Amino acid sequence: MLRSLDVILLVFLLVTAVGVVRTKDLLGASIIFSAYSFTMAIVWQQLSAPDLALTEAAVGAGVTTVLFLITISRTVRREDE
Amino acid sequence: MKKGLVVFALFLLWILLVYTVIVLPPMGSPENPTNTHIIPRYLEKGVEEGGAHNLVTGIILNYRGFDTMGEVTVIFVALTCVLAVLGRENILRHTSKAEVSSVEKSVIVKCVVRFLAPFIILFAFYIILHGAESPGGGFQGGAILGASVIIITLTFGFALVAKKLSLKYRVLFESAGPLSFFIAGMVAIFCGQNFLTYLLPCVAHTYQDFVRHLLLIMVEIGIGVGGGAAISSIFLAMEKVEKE
Amino acid sequence: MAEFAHHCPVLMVITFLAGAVLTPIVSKSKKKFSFWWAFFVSLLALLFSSCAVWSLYTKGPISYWLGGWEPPYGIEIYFDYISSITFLMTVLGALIILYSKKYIEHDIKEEKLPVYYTLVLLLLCGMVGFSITGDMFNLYVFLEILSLSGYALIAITEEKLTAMASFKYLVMGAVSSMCVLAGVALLYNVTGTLNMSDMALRLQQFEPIATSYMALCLFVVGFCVKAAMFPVHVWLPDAHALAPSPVSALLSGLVIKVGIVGLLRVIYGIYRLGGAIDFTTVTNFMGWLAAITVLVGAFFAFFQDDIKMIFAYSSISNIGYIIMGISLISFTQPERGYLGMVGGLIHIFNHAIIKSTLFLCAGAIIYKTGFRKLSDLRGIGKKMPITCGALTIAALSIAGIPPTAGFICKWFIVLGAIEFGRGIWAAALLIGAIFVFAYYIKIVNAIFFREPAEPILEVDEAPLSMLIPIVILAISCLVFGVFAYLPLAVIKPAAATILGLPPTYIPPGG
Amino acid sequence: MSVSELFYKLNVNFNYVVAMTLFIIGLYTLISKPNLIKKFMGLNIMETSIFLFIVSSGAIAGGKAPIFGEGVGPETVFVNPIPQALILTGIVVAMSTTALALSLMIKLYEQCGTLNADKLKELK
Repeated sequence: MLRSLDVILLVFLLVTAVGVVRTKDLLGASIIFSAYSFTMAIVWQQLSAPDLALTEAAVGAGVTTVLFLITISRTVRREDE
Repeated sequence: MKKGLVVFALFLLWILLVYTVIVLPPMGSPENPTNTHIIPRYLEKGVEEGGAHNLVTGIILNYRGFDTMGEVTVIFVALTCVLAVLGRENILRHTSKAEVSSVEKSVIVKCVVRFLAPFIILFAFYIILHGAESPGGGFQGGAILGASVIIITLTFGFALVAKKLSLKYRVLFESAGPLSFFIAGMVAIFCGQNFLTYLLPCVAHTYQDFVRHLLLIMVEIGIGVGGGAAISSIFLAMEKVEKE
Repeated sequence: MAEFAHHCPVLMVITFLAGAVLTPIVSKSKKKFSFWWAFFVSLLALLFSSCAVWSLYTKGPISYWLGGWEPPYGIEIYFDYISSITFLMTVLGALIILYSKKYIEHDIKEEKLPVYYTLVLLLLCGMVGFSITGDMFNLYVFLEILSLSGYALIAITEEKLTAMASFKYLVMGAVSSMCVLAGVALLYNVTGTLNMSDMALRLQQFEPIATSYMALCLFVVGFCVKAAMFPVHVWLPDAHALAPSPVSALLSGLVIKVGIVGLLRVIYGIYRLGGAIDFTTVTNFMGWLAAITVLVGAFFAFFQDDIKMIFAYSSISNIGYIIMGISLISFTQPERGYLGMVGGLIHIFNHAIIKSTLFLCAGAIIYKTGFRKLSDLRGIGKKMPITCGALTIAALSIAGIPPTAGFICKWFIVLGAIEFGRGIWAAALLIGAIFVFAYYIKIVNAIFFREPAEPILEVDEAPLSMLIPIVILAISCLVFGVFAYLPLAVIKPAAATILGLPPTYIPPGG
Repeated sequence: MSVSELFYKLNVNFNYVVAMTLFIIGLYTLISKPNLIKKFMGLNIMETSIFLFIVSSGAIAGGKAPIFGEGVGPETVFVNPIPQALILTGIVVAMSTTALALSLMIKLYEQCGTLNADKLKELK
């Protein structure tokens, strides 16, 4: 049962990663990146690493995404600019 | 053409990498070299030797303390690098990008943040101080601390935060992480032990454990406060724009 | 005293670290004080490093257990012959900080002065930590510390192209750090340990050869990017030419050598010591690429007009020499690689001194005139005789003219390559040397034997704080060439131990 | 190895395979996308993929988080705490690299007015 949850999460990771690559709108891409980080946090909870899940949720999904958003707001929003 | 070549090369690399990882012993088996070599000692004596019920915290602070010193240094380096590239914010000259834009701030956001912010900060300190017993520790708490500063800045404006977290103290907080390791390490060297030893034989036997806890808590708080301050400063330096 | 020497390696790292962290605090009210503080810190570290090196050559390697935990459980600092490069780092660090005083005040805003000195100290901290640590993950952490501060130091001035140069370096550097981390991850999975010597022991016991081989390839790619070898050298010219001159001296003199130290640690400290995997295919490949690197660097340098660009391309060419020297290794007969190894190691040492001299001289000239094109600098030698004299000595050294320091290393590498049966590498090296000679003759000719151009008639000699490091370094270029046995006495036991021979090894025929 | 063995290996080491695939996806983004912000999203994906690999290599089926507290008996199986300690450091390093890269991008945009690598090459 848990194993299938793991597999679903890992496949979802791949999907979000491809989503980050394919999205032309950088704002959307960084939101998807945030989702990727959250999924990673859950994967780590599944691998019995609560410390990492906590850090990834705060740093990967929180701080890094905010830094990406600031940069996008100060520079360009479309990928080809 | 060029893109096709890149995709093809990466595909070959992918096959190579996948081959190198599937020949590894099955994941999750207790007989793997990663799970049999060093770990038994940590599981047996880690709590007693490391001084924390959470083995991860024990390893971070005690067995591999030098790595963690490098880690807090990396945050400090990142902060210094951002300052070197973009410069420090100045309340008189700068304001935030969010304030320049014409988007009205919602009352709901303000109310919610006003209500939640104290609890987030409290939670951050709980995570920092309770890291030895439960999941958490210095850096996790520091990241939450930094995140709380970020949401407060985004809701209540740049000037308030830059003034409240005045540079006079923030400069001290930013260096708290490496400095706390420096102090803990030098205490050990002056006691005749190796750098970053927490169990000091020069202290009377009954107090040894107490001194160790004191040092560990000091280092935890240093990492937390240092990380939080550095994240806030990075954020403020990146968010600032010149006033008209 | 022995007790104190035992602590010295870690104290070096700590001194730089604490010095860097305290710089913004001590210089909060008076920004210019940060120079004196940084200089004091670097002298203190120099004291510790000389003590550690002295202890190394009298009593053998220092193994220091951080926190008192024995090696596979805790982190070990292993101060061996490779780590004696820290002495070079601290000496050059102190000289370059002294040089920075006037140069940087002129180049960047006063409020950024503490940031500059903090970053320089952190860069030195990272390099020293990288060279002394005996733990793979710790190696990665220090690699990141030194790379990050290096990226930022390039972009510290407000000039237009610096951000782009720094960014290029950052992208390639980040990928190479990733490769190193991936290598550490694979090796950790195979061996279950992070300590280098323990890893070497356990590498022979475990089956998946493919994984260990992949890890080796990832390490080699990662460290070769840091060292700027041929296909991945593209970041170096811009980054080293556009950085402020003292930073260029640090980057060219020391930071690219860190990649070499990493290669030595991984190939010789883990894989050769482990002895389970035949890595000569990889080292051969490295050697061929190094031969191409020598030619490419020398060739491009010939067509540059910007004086710092010439030196930057020449760095690429010299990295080729060093990597060629250290990749002359035979898996079964280690003594066959001895001469090449001696040449490679001694070239690490000499190139650091020579290239720092060159960049510091170029910096002094740019500081005084504001020009960096060779065509604008005609006849400068008559106006700045000391600086240009030092520049000439260093130029002759790097071209490998006999009484100077550059000769001895090329001699050893060529001998090693021929003895190893790699005549083509030796030929590449000699062709490269001819190019190098040609373009340094071009520089010397331009600065001494041409009529001064109009705008530089008013120029006079550089200030004393810049001349002192330049003169010291130029004199050492001569001294280590004339008295070549001084560095050789230090290098020979190092080369022998890296190859697994006894430290007192003497090759057949002397 | 035979096909069934290959599938068995792919199944038991699925985490590793996913990690390596993510590594390649990140590398692809870094190499082929012209936008610098996108490149760094790719780099972050690469970093997390290696973290996933290291943490997976310390996992034990049915293992608990390495925290000694209530409900822990002598026969409780714990996962390997070392990878977790390493990756904690790794996450911080990844964030630091990203922060530096993004601030460089802001400066680059102020100076050159674009974040497209192809256009930046032409500017030079």
